[in-house]
Amino acid sequence: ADIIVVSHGQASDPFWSVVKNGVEKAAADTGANVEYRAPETFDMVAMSQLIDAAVNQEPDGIVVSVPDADALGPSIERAVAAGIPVISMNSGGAAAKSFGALLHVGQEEFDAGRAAGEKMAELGGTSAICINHEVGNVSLDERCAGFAEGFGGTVEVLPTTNDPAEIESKVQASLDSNPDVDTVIALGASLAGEPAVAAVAALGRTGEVNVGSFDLSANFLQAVADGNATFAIDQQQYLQGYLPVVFLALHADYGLIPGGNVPSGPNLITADKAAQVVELSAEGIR
Amino acid sequence: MNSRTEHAPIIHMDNIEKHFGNVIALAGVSFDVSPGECHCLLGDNGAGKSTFIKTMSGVHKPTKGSIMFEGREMHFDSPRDSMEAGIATVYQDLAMIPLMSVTRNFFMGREPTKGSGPFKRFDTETANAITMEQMKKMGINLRAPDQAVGTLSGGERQTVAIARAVYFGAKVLILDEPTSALGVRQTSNVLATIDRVRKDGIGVVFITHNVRHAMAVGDRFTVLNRGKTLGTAQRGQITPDELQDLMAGGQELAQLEGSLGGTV
Amino acid sequence: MNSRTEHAPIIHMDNIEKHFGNVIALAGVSFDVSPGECHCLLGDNGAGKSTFIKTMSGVHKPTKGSIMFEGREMHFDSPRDSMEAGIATVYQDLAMIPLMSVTRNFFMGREPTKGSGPFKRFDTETANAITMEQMKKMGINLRAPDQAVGTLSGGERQTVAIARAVYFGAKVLILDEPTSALGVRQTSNVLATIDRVRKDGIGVVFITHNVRHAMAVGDRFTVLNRGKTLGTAQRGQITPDELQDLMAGGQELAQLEGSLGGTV
Amino acid sequence: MAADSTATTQTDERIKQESLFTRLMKRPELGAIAGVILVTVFFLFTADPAMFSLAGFMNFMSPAAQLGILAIGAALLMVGGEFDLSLGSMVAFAGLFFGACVVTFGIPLLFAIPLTLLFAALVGNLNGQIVLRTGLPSFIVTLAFLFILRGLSLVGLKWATDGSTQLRGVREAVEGDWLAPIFSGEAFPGLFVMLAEAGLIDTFKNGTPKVQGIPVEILWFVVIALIANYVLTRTPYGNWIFASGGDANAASNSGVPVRRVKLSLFMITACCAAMVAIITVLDSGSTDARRGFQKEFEAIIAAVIGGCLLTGGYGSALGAFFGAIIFGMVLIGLTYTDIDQDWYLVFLGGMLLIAVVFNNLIRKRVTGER
Amino acid sequence: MAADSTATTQTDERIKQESLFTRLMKRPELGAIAGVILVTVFFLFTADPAMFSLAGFMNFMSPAAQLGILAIGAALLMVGGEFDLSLGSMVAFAGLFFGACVVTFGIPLLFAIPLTLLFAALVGNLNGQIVLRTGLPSFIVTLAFLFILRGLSLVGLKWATDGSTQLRGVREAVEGDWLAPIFSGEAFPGLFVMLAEAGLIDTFKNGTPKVQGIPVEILWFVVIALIANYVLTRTPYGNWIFASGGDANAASNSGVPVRRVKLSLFMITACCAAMVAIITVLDSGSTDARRGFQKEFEAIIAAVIGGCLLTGGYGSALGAFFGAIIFGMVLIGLTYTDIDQDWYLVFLGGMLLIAVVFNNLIRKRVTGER
Ligand SMILES: Nc1ncnc2c1ncn2[C@@H]1O[C@H](COP(=O)(O)OP(=O)(O)OP(=O)(O)O)[C@@H](O)[C@H]1O
Ligand SMILES: Nc1ncnc2c1ncn2[C@@H]1O[C@H](COP(=O)(O)OP(=O)(O)OP(=O)(O)O)[C@@H](O)[C@H]1O
Ligand SMILES: [Mg+2]
Ligand SMILES: [Mg+2]
Repeated sequence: ADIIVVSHGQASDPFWSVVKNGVEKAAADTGANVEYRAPETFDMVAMSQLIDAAVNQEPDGIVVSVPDADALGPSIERAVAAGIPVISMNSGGAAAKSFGALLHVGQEEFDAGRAAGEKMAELGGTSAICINHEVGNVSLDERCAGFAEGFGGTVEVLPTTNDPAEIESKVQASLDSNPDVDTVIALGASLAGEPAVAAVAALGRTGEVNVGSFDLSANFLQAVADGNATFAIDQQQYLQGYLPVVFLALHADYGLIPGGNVPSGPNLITADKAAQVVELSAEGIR
Repeated sequence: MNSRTEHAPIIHMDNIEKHFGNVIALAGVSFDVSPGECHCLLGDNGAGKSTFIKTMSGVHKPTKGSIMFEGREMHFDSPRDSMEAGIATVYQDLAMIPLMSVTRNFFMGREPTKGSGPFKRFDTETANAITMEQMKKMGINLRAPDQAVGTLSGGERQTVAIARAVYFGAKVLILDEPTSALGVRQTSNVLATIDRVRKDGIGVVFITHNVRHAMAVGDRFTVLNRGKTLGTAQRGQITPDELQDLMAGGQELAQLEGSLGGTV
Repeated sequence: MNSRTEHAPIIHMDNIEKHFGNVIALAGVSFDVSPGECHCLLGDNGAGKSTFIKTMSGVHKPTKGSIMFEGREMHFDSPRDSMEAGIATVYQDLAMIPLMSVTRNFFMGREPTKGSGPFKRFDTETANAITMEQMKKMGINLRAPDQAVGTLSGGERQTVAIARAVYFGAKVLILDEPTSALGVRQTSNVLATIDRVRKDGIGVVFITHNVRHAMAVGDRFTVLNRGKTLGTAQRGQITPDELQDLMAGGQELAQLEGSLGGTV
Repeated sequence: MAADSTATTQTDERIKQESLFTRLMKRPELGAIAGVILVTVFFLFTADPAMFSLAGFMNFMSPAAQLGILAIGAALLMVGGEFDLSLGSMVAFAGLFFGACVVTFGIPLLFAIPLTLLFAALVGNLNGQIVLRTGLPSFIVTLAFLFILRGLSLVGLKWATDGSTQLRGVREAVEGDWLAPIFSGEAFPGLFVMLAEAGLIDTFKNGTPKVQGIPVEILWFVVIALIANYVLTRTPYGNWIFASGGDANAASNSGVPVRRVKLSLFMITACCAAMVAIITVLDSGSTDARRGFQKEFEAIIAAVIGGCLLTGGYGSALGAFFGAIIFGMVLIGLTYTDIDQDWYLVFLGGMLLIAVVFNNLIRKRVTGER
Repeated sequence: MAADSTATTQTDERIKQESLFTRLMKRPELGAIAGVILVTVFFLFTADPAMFSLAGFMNFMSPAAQLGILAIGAALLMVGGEFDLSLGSMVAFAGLFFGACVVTFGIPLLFAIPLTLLFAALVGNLNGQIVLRTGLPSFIVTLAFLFILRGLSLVGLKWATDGSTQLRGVREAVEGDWLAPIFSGEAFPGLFVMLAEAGLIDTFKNGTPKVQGIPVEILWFVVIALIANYVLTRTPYGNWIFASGGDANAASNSGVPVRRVKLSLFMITACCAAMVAIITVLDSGSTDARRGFQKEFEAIIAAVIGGCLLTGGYGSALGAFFGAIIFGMVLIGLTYTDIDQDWYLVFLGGMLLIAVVFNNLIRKRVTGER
């Protein structure tokens, strides 16, 4: 079977590299011929063109993430019209369904954000900063928005670039100039989470300030295990890559398909579980 | 030749000063040209001749002093202004774009067009033909009008600049060392051209280091030295040797000349 | 003056051709210079003089033909090669960097240093002093050695290029229209300088459009026309008027000259 | 540049005969064609044949067209000796302005489109004014606007949507507007249905044609390229652009109104960005703060592939046209091949390098030597 | 450029007296100082006072230093008339190479660091060779390498880590290596403890000083800036760099070995990138595929703020030094202010623009007119 996966995350993004690893494992397990495609920046116009390109190759199934239903809708409808089975993953499940997708594997970014916010509020947080390392990337914006809703207290978005040194300095600056802040949430573990932990440590406020992060990285998990960070939110994105491919392969071979959506997260990893996950994360599986 | 008292000067520059940062390039120079007159501007290297004619043609703004054009005071904000007033200039650096073709350089800023409305377009054929013809008049046989100016020889390039100024020259023609890179034949042509346009009533400002060229066509001679006027003389009031001495800043040239045999 | 049979030529160019794409700039030119000789290269605009001396100094690679330097065949890959062999050149476009200071341009590529090891550094004081002195020798009193070359007058700039070549000149000195922008005094200085270096046994190639300058210092005269040699003459075998006719490509100049009074 | 070739009547012994091929290859845009051919041949051998089906062609042409409209603006400006790094941010900002006009204020397209273009021209004018008045390099000034416009898009989006960074609902808002089909979707759908019925073009299993028409951006792209080429090579204004970029001083000394030329170029470039914004916003039905991200960069790349010099004064609009096609083909074409996405950037870079080296080699081989 | 000022012995009536201030302001780097002062004053009024505490100073200087090391390399190359857009990707690639040396192969720093620099120099050399041999603009060649090196970093990381995009464990691998403190962490910790005990600098409640030392990158930054400045203004090689960038043809005709100069500059620039890679990898203990993203861009910005011309032949290393500080201060400083973070990019752009306009204005006011 030929299956094409089109996502909105670059292959070099730590989160999406795990998705891609799941895709590759599924390809190996099922023997399907699978291609993974993504635009090089968060670019909905380019992504819709990649879906069109996939449809033109008439594969036996297409897996898409749907961060912008308006922009990607026509392309998905075109795939469905062409008789190609589509499974959505990661984001935009409801919208994808309305365009004719079979099912959704994943977790809404907003919901994950809300879960994180609730957890932080539960830990006593009242004032938070949300480190956004790619402002304007809608899925990151939603994480922040969800976090704000779940958290309840004041949430300040801290826009940064992709540079860890800069993120560390900015977190430090932000904590320095606003002593009320007691919570830091990072939208990516290795890019933003690790520097945030370092910044808090540099200010000597480890333990006073709760640091949490979306997604996993080995170093961040180590920090969680060591008690320097509070939790990491895992959406088990390996499944978001693995399952849809397996489903579509089975569909192509035997016409099988599950009857409903598969929620892959959210899943809070705290100190007790972190140590077990470190090694898996270092191998790009979690 | 015309006698200069016949006409009021077409352009009159009064006590012009020009400073660049802390460098004083012109320290008060007055100068005028009448229609039909060829006024030579002479002087040593670095005397300020080019700076002076650049203030005349709107490239530099004078630090002090006034410019009267046809009796009215003028403030040229750009070379385009002076051009529209009727001044055509050949700059010492020629003001050409090396990557552009000869024709495009020739008509730069004043392109002939054909067609009308949105279809008004650069009339390439006419432009090419005029360029080839004008260059031939100056004694240069171009291979093709679309050769890039950057690949022309030094003299060919200078000829393009002169031909352009002469072709568009209206009331005043300023030539900054126009013959410096020219061959014998081309030089003769340029001097003859100066003579011809002067007879048509155009005022010519001619800068040169060659006394013989100056004497051949000049009606008046003004000599600059270190940013100041050294003096002005009418044709016939001065011998070539006196003029040469003045141009060199009045220094003693006898010794050098002796060893090399006469006027250089 | 030296008679040319005394020495074997220091550089001998044989049947040089140079094509640029479809343009034939040189169609087979032969030429040589002996030590202590000033060989003038003359010719109309676009005849190929600059192109020829550029192949001599390694800027262009000849399409055909051979270059013998001190009896050995040479293939100059870059101007640096020819410079190291002992050829110093003043290019018609002067090869100066407008944004850099006079001193830095003067010593570009051959900077004097002081100190040693990692502390070997550009000796600014010496360099400035030498520059001011050499410029003064040529008749230019610079305001300051750190003025940017781009703000110098045309003649000042040309003088820097000449002073540089003379200062570093080793065995052959090539001058492409060195006096074109110079004042009377500076021209005399340059001609005197040519005379002096020639007496020191250096071979000089001198390009000019001015017959009087050529006659003043030349030992031999080669005239180019449209990429070919028109002929070579020894000093004394040719009159200025004959030479002038040759330079103009043998065309009839009588009429023009008549109206302007003699040799231009 | 290459527009003025006349037959000189007399022949000159100083000129060698030159073949038609040589003469053609001297034009900068034709070097870029060599690149297009090379890239095409490469993909013919490595990519899924679907790439060169009609649908595949439209598929790689439509990003090429969107990039190309920007690239042509960038090329004109580069020929004129300036840069506009705010091009990509301008796409987002104009997109926001247009989206807000249509969705928030419900202005019909007939007014919303000219308003957006006018607005973009104003911003371009501001850019140009600052560059010309301060004498700062346009690189640094437009860079500041890269940040400012991107930031304002974000602020504006949040304001227009009450806190989201994505403005949606454009498609619904323009439903039924007679101007919409000119700026979005596919042109000539009837024709393609007919062709499909006649069996001349591929259909999906259910009988609808795979290609429903020519995406309008491709038509706009071609039209804009032709106009830009005409202006650049055939009009006095084009001559002024070359002159201003070649040597602003010399041009101004020769009477070219350099300031006016440069100002107008900044405005034209901004309008090109607005044009792309309008087309993509209508097509996708939404706009977000990341639209046009790094497009300024890609536009300059396409212009340089097409033979524009970064130093100004040389280049061609047709070159930028083909440069954008090369870039678009490589970008989308790689997804038709079997290469692993991890290697994608390596191939992208490698293909670009090979394409430019090749077209440069051809041009050099043909036009001469040191 | 500004190095050779001698006192001409005789005075010249054609020269006006010039104040010391005017003479200083003519130097390109001092214009940039005006920018630094302006930005400082701005933040003194708007930012939290913590910004100008010792800790705050170190905090904004350390990203400025990392950027600055790149900016100095970029500035040298720009003065020499070329660009290197692969700078940012080179940081990631060299980081991967260094990380793999240390972690995967367990090579001690004494060899790993020179190996990494050598490797970077080789890549820089390749860049330069392609630019010089093909005669293509360096913009397009190094752009291809921007993609290629970024892609190779990803592929290499996955290979080195069996599928992850982050290589970790560097800190453990270099534990106890005597060279590590020279390339990571803080310098002079003893001094700062003493200062803290003397009550001269702030401490945490537990008595440890808030600032434990000067981050080594700041020291490297200063040292590299001083060396680069010395080379550029005081050595023959520096003169060749200006000449090659000012007019490669004229320089070559005057006997400057232009090719060798440019090649060496490409290698130096790549080594600056490798230096940043080594420092950041040791500091963070890990490397990933996104390191150095868009740093080439920021480095060029800093160089241009510092007075480098994009066309080459003019600029200064000290200018780039101050340019990087301006950029770093603005970047981090905005976090210390109360402005709404949505407006962050708008302010970043605005501050940049004001800083360069201001330093340009001062320079113009001082040095003359049309
Ligand atoms: N932009 C500038 N900045 C500083 N000094 C300048 C500038 N332009 C000209 N100068 C100085 O002003 C003086 C006059 O220069 P100008 O070019 O007018 O001389 P000139 O009489 O034309 O000489 P030449 O015969 O050599 O062409 C020169 O000494 C020159 O160094
Ligand atoms: N790079 C080039 N490409 C095409 N043609 C060229 C190139 N360089 C020179 N030519 C042509 O070759 C011919 C010879 O030029 P060259 O510069 O050698 O003339 P010259 O004898 O030095 O003339 P002048 O006395 O005017 O300086 C000219 O007609 C010129 O147009
Ligand atoms: Mg002059
Ligand atoms: Mg010549």
